[in-house]
Order: sequence, then structure tokens, then C-alpha cells
Amino acid sequence: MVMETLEQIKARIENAISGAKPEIIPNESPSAQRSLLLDPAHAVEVAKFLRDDSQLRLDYCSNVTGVDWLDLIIKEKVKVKKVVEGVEKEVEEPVERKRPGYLEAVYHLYSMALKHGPLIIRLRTENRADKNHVPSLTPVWRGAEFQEREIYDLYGIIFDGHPDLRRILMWEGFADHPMRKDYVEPDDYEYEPTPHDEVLEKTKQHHSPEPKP
Amino acid sequence: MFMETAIDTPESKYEILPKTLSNGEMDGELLEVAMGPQHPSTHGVFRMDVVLDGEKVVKLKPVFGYLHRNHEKIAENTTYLASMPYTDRLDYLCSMTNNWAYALSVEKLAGLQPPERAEYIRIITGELTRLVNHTCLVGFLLQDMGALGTPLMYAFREREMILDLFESLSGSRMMCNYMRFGGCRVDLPAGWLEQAKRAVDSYSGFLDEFEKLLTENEILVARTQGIGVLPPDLAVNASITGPMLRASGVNYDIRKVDKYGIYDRFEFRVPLGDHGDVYDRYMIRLLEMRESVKILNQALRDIPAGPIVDPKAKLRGFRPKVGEAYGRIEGPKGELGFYLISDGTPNPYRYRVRPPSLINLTVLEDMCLGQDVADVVIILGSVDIVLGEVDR
Amino acid sequence: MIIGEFFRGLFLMIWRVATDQPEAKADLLAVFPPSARPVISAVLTVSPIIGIFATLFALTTLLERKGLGRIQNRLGPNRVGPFGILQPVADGLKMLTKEDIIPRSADALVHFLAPVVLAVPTILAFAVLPYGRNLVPVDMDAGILFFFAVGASTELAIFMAGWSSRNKYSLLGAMRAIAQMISYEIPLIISSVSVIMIAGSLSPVEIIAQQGRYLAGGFVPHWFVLTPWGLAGFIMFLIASLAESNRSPFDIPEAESELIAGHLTEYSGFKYALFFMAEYFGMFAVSGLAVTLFLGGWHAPFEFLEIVPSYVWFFAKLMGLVCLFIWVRGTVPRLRVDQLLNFAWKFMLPLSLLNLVVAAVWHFTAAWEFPGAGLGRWLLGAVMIGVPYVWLGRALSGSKKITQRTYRFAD
Amino acid sequence: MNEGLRSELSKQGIFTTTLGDLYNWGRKNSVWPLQFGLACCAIEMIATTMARYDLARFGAEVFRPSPRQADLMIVAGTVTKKMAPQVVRLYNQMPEPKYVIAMGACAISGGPFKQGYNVLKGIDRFIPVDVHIPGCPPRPEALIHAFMTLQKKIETQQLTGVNRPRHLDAEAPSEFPVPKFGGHDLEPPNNPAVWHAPKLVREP
Repeated sequence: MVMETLEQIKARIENAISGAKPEIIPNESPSAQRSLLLDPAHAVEVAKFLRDDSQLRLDYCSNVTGVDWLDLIIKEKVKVKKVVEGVEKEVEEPVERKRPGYLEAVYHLYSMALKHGPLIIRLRTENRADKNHVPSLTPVWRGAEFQEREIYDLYGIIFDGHPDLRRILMWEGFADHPMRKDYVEPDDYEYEPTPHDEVLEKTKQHHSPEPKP
Repeated sequence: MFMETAIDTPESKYEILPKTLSNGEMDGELLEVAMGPQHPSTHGVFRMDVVLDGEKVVKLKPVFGYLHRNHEKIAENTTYLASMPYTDRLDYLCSMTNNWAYALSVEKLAGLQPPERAEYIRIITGELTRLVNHTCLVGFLLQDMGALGTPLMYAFREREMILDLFESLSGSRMMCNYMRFGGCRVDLPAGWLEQAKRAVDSYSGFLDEFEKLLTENEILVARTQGIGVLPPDLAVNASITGPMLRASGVNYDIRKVDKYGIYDRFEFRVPLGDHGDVYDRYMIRLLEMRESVKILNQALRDIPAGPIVDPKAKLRGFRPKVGEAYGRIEGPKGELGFYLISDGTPNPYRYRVRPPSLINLTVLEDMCLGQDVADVVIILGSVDIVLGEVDR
Repeated sequence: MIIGEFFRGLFLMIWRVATDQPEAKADLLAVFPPSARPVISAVLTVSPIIGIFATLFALTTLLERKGLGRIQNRLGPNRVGPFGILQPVADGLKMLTKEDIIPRSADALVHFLAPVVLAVPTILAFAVLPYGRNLVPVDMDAGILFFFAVGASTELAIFMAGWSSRNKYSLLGAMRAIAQMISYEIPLIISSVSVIMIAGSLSPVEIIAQQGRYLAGGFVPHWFVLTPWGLAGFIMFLIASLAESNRSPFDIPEAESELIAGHLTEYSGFKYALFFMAEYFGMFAVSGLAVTLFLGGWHAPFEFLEIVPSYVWFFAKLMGLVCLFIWVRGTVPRLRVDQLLNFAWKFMLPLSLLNLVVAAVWHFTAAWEFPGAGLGRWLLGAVMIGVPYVWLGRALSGSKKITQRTYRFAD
Repeated sequence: MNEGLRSELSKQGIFTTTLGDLYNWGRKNSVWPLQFGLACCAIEMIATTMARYDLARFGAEVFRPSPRQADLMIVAGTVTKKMAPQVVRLYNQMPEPKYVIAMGACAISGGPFKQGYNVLKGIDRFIPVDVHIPGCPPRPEALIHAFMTLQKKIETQQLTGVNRPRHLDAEAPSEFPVPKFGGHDLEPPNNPAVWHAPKLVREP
């Protein structure tokens, strides 16, 4: 069975839930799996709607994953009006815009009843440091329980409303979130038989080169 | 009491919990036992913190991570192709289907289409993998039930025959690393199809023998029927997939739903159980093996000649366009999916495995509550987990 | 001179034992002063028993490993000595030299005593079994009673082991062992009571003597197993003895996949070996009793075979039962605790009580003298035990809703 | 007794042995492994005990689930940092004499997963290893070979003198410190008494 298009779903969500502002995230790759960005405030409501709506019936939350987007410096050229040599001109100027990083939770939804899918929804935190809360969808789909715990463990997204948010893969007392892109591993590369550049740098800190006779 | 002090294992939480009656008075004690990470029945390094009232389970918390070997992190720091051997080591009983799922996802991401012969080879190897996995699972389940190895020995005898096939095809018994984006690595060696045909032909006979040994065994029936019941609505809500879902009576097989590869060309049925207990899970796997044999017979009959790799696919400098893709297959254990985000570089920006084993464990506590310790072991056995995939 | 007498006595003893003659020790004992004779006599009796059964234990472990290997279509140990025959010796040597660990928090004294308390009664139980014609260590009038009395103390030892280890798995194992062994003691004893009733004696020697006749021209032995109550009793006795010796499918106290090794979890080295040995000794003892009670003891199956020394028959029957135990172990999965207890109390106990009635009927119909009376008695007994067996089996399995299932297929 | 006399006697049909040889023979032929698998290699370890390869021929099919009764720990698979303390603890719980086979690339050095943040780069950082088997995973034949290597090693051990095995040396430790979980890594990350970083020799 073929699912409605993303635009139709978006319109129906906006109709059904006032204030919800889903946003379509494009995907240029051949897979063409576009996704729907939900605002955290209405995410649980929207999720319930997606699960219970008779045409969608997305009762099966297949995959939940986190993504870490670092701060990004976007370089673009902006046309500005400037007075050059007394004449006002329109000049292109390079501007560096900083897009603050954020963490993202991605849910892949399917329908077991109607056998369609996937619908991909995304939740974003405000930033990567302190405002890293999103609502948990575990009350809607229990299948998200361990996967959200895993995202909490590895990415540090805090899921509000999760029944049992503890570390799942690393031990209690582990301080870092190792899947983040800026995670630095404990330095225990005592030696490395295959010389990668990065590893060579690390090994240099440990070993002084052999003294030449 | 004599159990108050802990044994010299600081990590395990050996403690006595008060057990209260309905009027609030203390009555006896509950026993907290950490089963695992080294326990003969946990299929690897998995721990269940079990609270027992006598022999009845009143609480069970699974503890993961003892085999968390950072597959995803490593994959994000290396090229797309270099992750292929790592996928072998996810679910180390079925490397072929892991390869397939990953190749399928990358093909979605990069828009590749494997040629017909490659699709046939994938189906053959994938279904052989399913046979291996289900046979071993039944063996391990019986081992957990205390059958002292005999069914497991028979299962592994058959497994060796299929591993011989994999070895002559890919050079490795377990870690095949065989599939490539847009096809397969090498073509079938001479005589392989005949050898495979012989193995598949003898398999129904083996299944008959196996069933004669086990299926109507009164002890097996008494131990498994009505144990670990999983209702279908909970199964769907908890994202259970694979034979475990179908044992609960939900008709959802990705081979039928997505028709990935060329599964729509084959005639096979999806067995469904009505009770969702351990016995159903056991039987569904046996019936699935028979269906796999059917698929294999058709595939081995129809396999065409031709190239095995999409000419568009390139091994060096493989950089998919910016974007993301989620591809999934019906692995022997359930839905095995790979979620990839490409940022245009040779390495994936995000690489995620959707592990069926981990997610199928979501309902472990629900199934085990109120059962005996002895049942916990076989319920876990019937879920079919491989820790490499649970913890990745 | 005395040395010559000694060797003559020794030789005569061996010769008499080998040829089933009575008073085997007499000449040898005459060498010693009268005050020393009781002690020497005891040593002469005990040392062969321990020696033979220790050897048998070693061979049985090998037989079990080889036998399981054949069941699982592999070879089993074959590298140590010819056909791996020295494997048990190597295992024994290693066990003896292995470090002995007492866990820090264990109760050291009880932990030490448990294997001893287990080993002693299992060896004591060998005292009353007749191994051959004129070959019974202690000819006790209440031998069967003695056997069950010493056999019952093994439960204590297992509980001591589980309790003192201070390990939760051990404790669970010990609890299971107590429940299981006490439950199965009852059908074990009641199924042998029918034999005692018919034989009218508690003496093993007397019971064997009553099975010493042959019918049909010496080709049908008069063993109790060939009567309806005897057959039922024998089967129940075997099942109960499997449970008593903690063998699969009743190996619940040390269920490997559930409780690591149950009460043995914290035992290492020689103490573990003692447990292991005692388990096998228990199996030998209970099989020996089954042979005595039901299989005609040391009597040959056919009259003309009585020329073969009697102890050969005894040990042949014993090893036959042991092989049966190994076969069972290689084939069936394990029961659960509650199923095991249900089986003991709801099935075995009523049937074994009923078996007493059947034995009584058998006893009182002995006077029947019409043509075909023997067959009639047999059929009557068989019906009396067979019908309740089927009915009880149906009733019990029906309550558990165990059904034949069919499966749906979706296309 | 010297070798010459012994071989002379054995030609005459008299076999002589020393207590030490007998001890080594017993140890060598009855190596019971701990039923303990970590990852992929565990499946090959199981396959080794199965019908085709049959480790039982060496008297080693007695896989004991409890470390108290085991002689040999086959570290079969990736040791993660979360699992490493338990592995060391299991080793400590085994009675002497005890042996360790590190099976597979991961157990030796971290193998393909070496770059992982949660992967211990070789179990020999915490406990002494008798035999290493390379491979990912090693074939069952390789495990059998390692097993025979271990037997050979036991057979040739001198029970006295400086080269005596660890369990006969009162000075040598039988237990090794169990690492603790830290905020970022295991503490300590290796046991300096057992392991030290190999010297880096590289062409400039």
C-alpha cells in the first residue's frame, strides 16, 4: 500500500494539531527519503496522531537514532549596498555565518497494519551543550525504549518522559558521550603497527625516537 | 542472615530486598541474582539482574554493553567499503545477511542496482544464512533446556556443510565479507551450485530428523508451551520483528512487504503462530527453514548467467551524494536496517545499525515476570540474540 | 612359614571368590591371631569393594564421555592411552593436584565436611548389596532398610554444600535438591515395598533367592521384573533413581544452563572430585539395588548360563542400567522444578501406591488353579496398573492444556 | 636418571617416570576449559567442540560453567573495557594451575576493533596469556593447534628452578588486580606488572 505524500501528511498534522509546525527536510540523494522535522513542544501529540490516524496507522517505530551536527560555519556571499568611492554600489561580500550545532533524534516509522512506510521524523535539541532535551516518544512506541537510552548514552540527548533513562552501553559513571563528533578517546595507543598519520602523532607523544648510534 | 555480605564482586548488586505483604509487614526476603555477564545460558556477555521470590521472577532488568565495541564510531571514521567486514561481526552467525543489509542501504544511498545474477546469489546466500541461524538457534535453545548438547551437535553438523559452501565462495567460514555495493565480490566457483543443491536437498531430511527428535518430545512441549507469552499488540508496539513477531501472529515479513531484492519472484509462505509462546517461536523457526529450503530450490533452479556487479559501482573514491538512506532486510533475527547519512566525503557522516536482537529484548521483562528461573533461560534462548549485534 | 600360609590363604580366597564358593576368607583369616580377625576380615571385605567401584567409576566416566560422543556422532576422548582409556587417570591426577579454594565468605567447616558427608553414606550403601552367590559384605536381615536409611543422608550433604558456599546459585541448587530428593525418595521406597511384600523379607539375599527359579524349562527366569507389578515398579524405581542420583533429565540441582553448577558452583579440586565420585557411586548403588530387587540379582537370565560366575551377571546388569542412564542423558532435555515435583507427587506416588495393591492381588491369586491361571493373573495385574496409568496421564496433561498445534500460513 | 638410561630401560620394556613427569602428564591431558565466550570467536570455539572437530578427543570437552572447576580460560573474542574487570575476576576465581588462551585478534590486541573507545587492546594487559591464536576468527583447527601447543608447553615445564611454572612459584601472584571503572577509561588502563608497551622501532 502506498502512503500519502509527505506534503499531505504535513497538512493533516497541521490541521489536526494546532500549533504544530512540521517542516519537511529535503533529501537530494537517490534514496529520496525525505523527513519531517517536528517541534519538541508538540512532538508527542504528533506522534500519537501518526500512530492512531486511520490512514497512517504508523504503529511500528523501527529505528531510532541520534545524529550529532557540529557547529557549522557557512560561507556565503551576500550582496550589500556600500558606498564605494562616493557612489552607492551593490557589492558581493563574503560573510561567515555560524550555524549553531545541535543534536538530532531520528525516528523511522512504518505501519505493520497497513504495511507502508517509512515516515521519518526528526527532533532537534537547541544546542549541543546545555539545552539538550527533547520529549521521549517511548510512551507512544515502546520499541524506542532501548534506542533512546542508547542515544542518551552515546550522544547525551535527554529524553523527557522516558521511563528509565540510564546509560545502556557504557558503564555508570562514564563521563563522556562517545559518539559525539568531538569526543576525544582516552589515549592508550601504545603502539600501532600500521602508521596512520593521526596515530603516528599520538605515538610520538609516548615514544621518543630510537637514539641513533 | 548468611547472605548479607557481598561476595567479592563489587560490580554485581547482591543484596537482600525486603518483601512486603499487602498489609505492609515484612515477609521473607527477595533474592537478587545477577545472571551474567558470564553465565552459560546468556549466549555471550549479557547480564540479567533478576529479583527472585523463591524461584519466581518478580523483576528482571537486562544490562547491556559488555560487547559494545563501537562499530558505529569506527564506521564513521572509515570509508563506506571498509565497514563491510565489520558488518560481518555484528551478528556473527549470519554475516551474509548483514552484508546484504548494508549493501542494500548503500545502494539506496548511491542509486546502484545489482545485476540479476548478483540478486540471485544474494538470495541463495541469505537463505542459507537463515538456515544456519535458525538451526543453531534451535540447538542453543535445547542446550538451554538441558539437552546436553545432542541437538546442538546435530545443528552444528549441518551448519558445517553450509559453512563449507560459504568458505568456497568467499574464503572465510564465518566472516564472509562477500557482498559489494551493486553486486557481489566474486562469482560462484565452478561446481558451487551443484554442491549447494546437494546441501539443500539433504536439508529437508535433516529437518525431518531434527523434528522427530524434538518437536513432539513431551518434556520440550511441557517446558515451552504457555511460557513467555507475548501478545501481538505489545509485540507491535515494542517494535519486535522477525520470527518472534510472527510467532505472536502478526503477519509482517519484510521479504513480502518491501519485496527487496527479487523476493517477489519466489513462491513461499510466511508461517504464523497463534500463542506467541516459546513453543511457537521454536516452531515458527522450523517452519521458516522449510520455506527457506523452498526458496533455495527455486533460486538454484533459476539462477541466470551474467555479470555480478553493477558497472556503475566503483570501489575507489566512492563518495555518495549528500543525503541519507535507510535500508532494511528481513534478517534471520528480524528487521536488520542500516541508516546512513552522507556528507559527500568518502566516510559516512552517520552510520547506524538497527539491531533486531537489541530491540527484541525490549519485552524480555514482560515475558519473564511470574515465570521460573528455568523459564527465563529458555525465554531468552527463544528471543534469539547475538551479543555482537545487541551491543554492537 | 606364616608367609606361605598367608599366600595360600590369599590364593584360596581369590579362587573361592572367583568360583562362587562360600567362606572365601576362612583360610586366610586362620593365619591371623583371633583378636585381629574381625578387623582383617573387614579390611578384606571393604578394600575390594572400594577398589572395584573406584575403577568402575573411572571407567564409567570414560564410558559416559565416549557414549555421549557416539550419540552426538563424534569420537570422544581417544588421545590418552589406547582408546583414551587412561583419560580418567589423567583427570584424577589433575583433580588431586588442583588448588582447593574455599571462598572467603564461605562457612569453611561445613564447606569442607559436605563432600565427606556425601561420600561416606554412598559407600556404606554398598555394604548390603549381594554381588554374587556367597558374595555379600554384610548379610543384614534389614538390608533394604539400611540401604534407604544411609541413602537418605546424601540430601543433607548436598544441602550443606549449597548452604555453606554462600553463593546464590549454590543455595538455589541446594533448595532444589532438597525438594527433589525428598519427593523422589517416596516413590523409590514405595515401589520397592511391593517387592518386599511379595518376598516377605527385607534381606537382599532372601529377595534374590526368591528370584532364583526358572520357568519354561530354564528359559524364563523368575525375576520380579517379569510380573506386572514388578515391571511397573521397576520402571518407577528407575525414574525415581534417576532423580535420586541427579541425572538428566532430573539434573535440576546442578542445572548447568540455569544455576551454573548448582551446589557445586564453589567447589574445586579434590572436593569437587569427591562430589563427582559420590554422584556416580550413588548411581551404582541405586542401580545395584534395582538389579537386586527386580532383575534377579546375580542370577543368570537362563538356567544353563548359571555356570558363568554369578558376579559377572551382577555387574553386567549393573552396567546395563548405567548405560541406560547415559543414553537417557544424551537424549532428553531437563524438566522444570515444579513439573518434576508434580510428576513425583501427582503421578508417581499414586501409581506406586496402586502398585502395592496390584502386588497384593498377585499374592492372593497365587492359589488360582484353573487352566491359564498364570496368564489370567498377569493380565489382571497389567490392567490394574495400566488403566490408571493411562487415565492419570491423560488427566494430568489435560489440565496443563498441552496441545497439538497447527500453524497458519500467510502468502 | 639421565635420558640415555631411561631410553635404554624403555627398550627393555621398563618405563620409568618421575613424579614431575606424571604430574605434567595429568595436567596436560585433562585441561577443562571454562565455558566462557565473549564474541564471534566463541562460535568457533563451540564449533571446535562439535562433531566435526571434536575437542573431546583431547579430553577437553568438559566445559565447566563455574570457574572453580576449570583449568583453562579461552578468551574467545573482543574484551571490552566494560567486560575486562569481569574477565580478570573470573581468572582470579580459577584454581591453580590455570592457563589462558587468547583466541583471535581481538583478544590479542583489540583486532579490528582496536580503534574503539570501549575496546581493551588485548587481554594480556591484565592477565598473563599462555598461547595466542591469531585470526579473525581463528578456524577450529587453529584452536586445536593452540590447545596442543598448550599441552606441549605443560609437558615440557620444569617443576623446579627459575623456569618453573607460575603456580609453583610462591612469589608469583595467583590473582591479579581487577581494574576499576573510571570516568573516561579503566583505572589503571593496564597492569604494569604483566604488560608494558612494546618498544617503537620505526625507520625515520
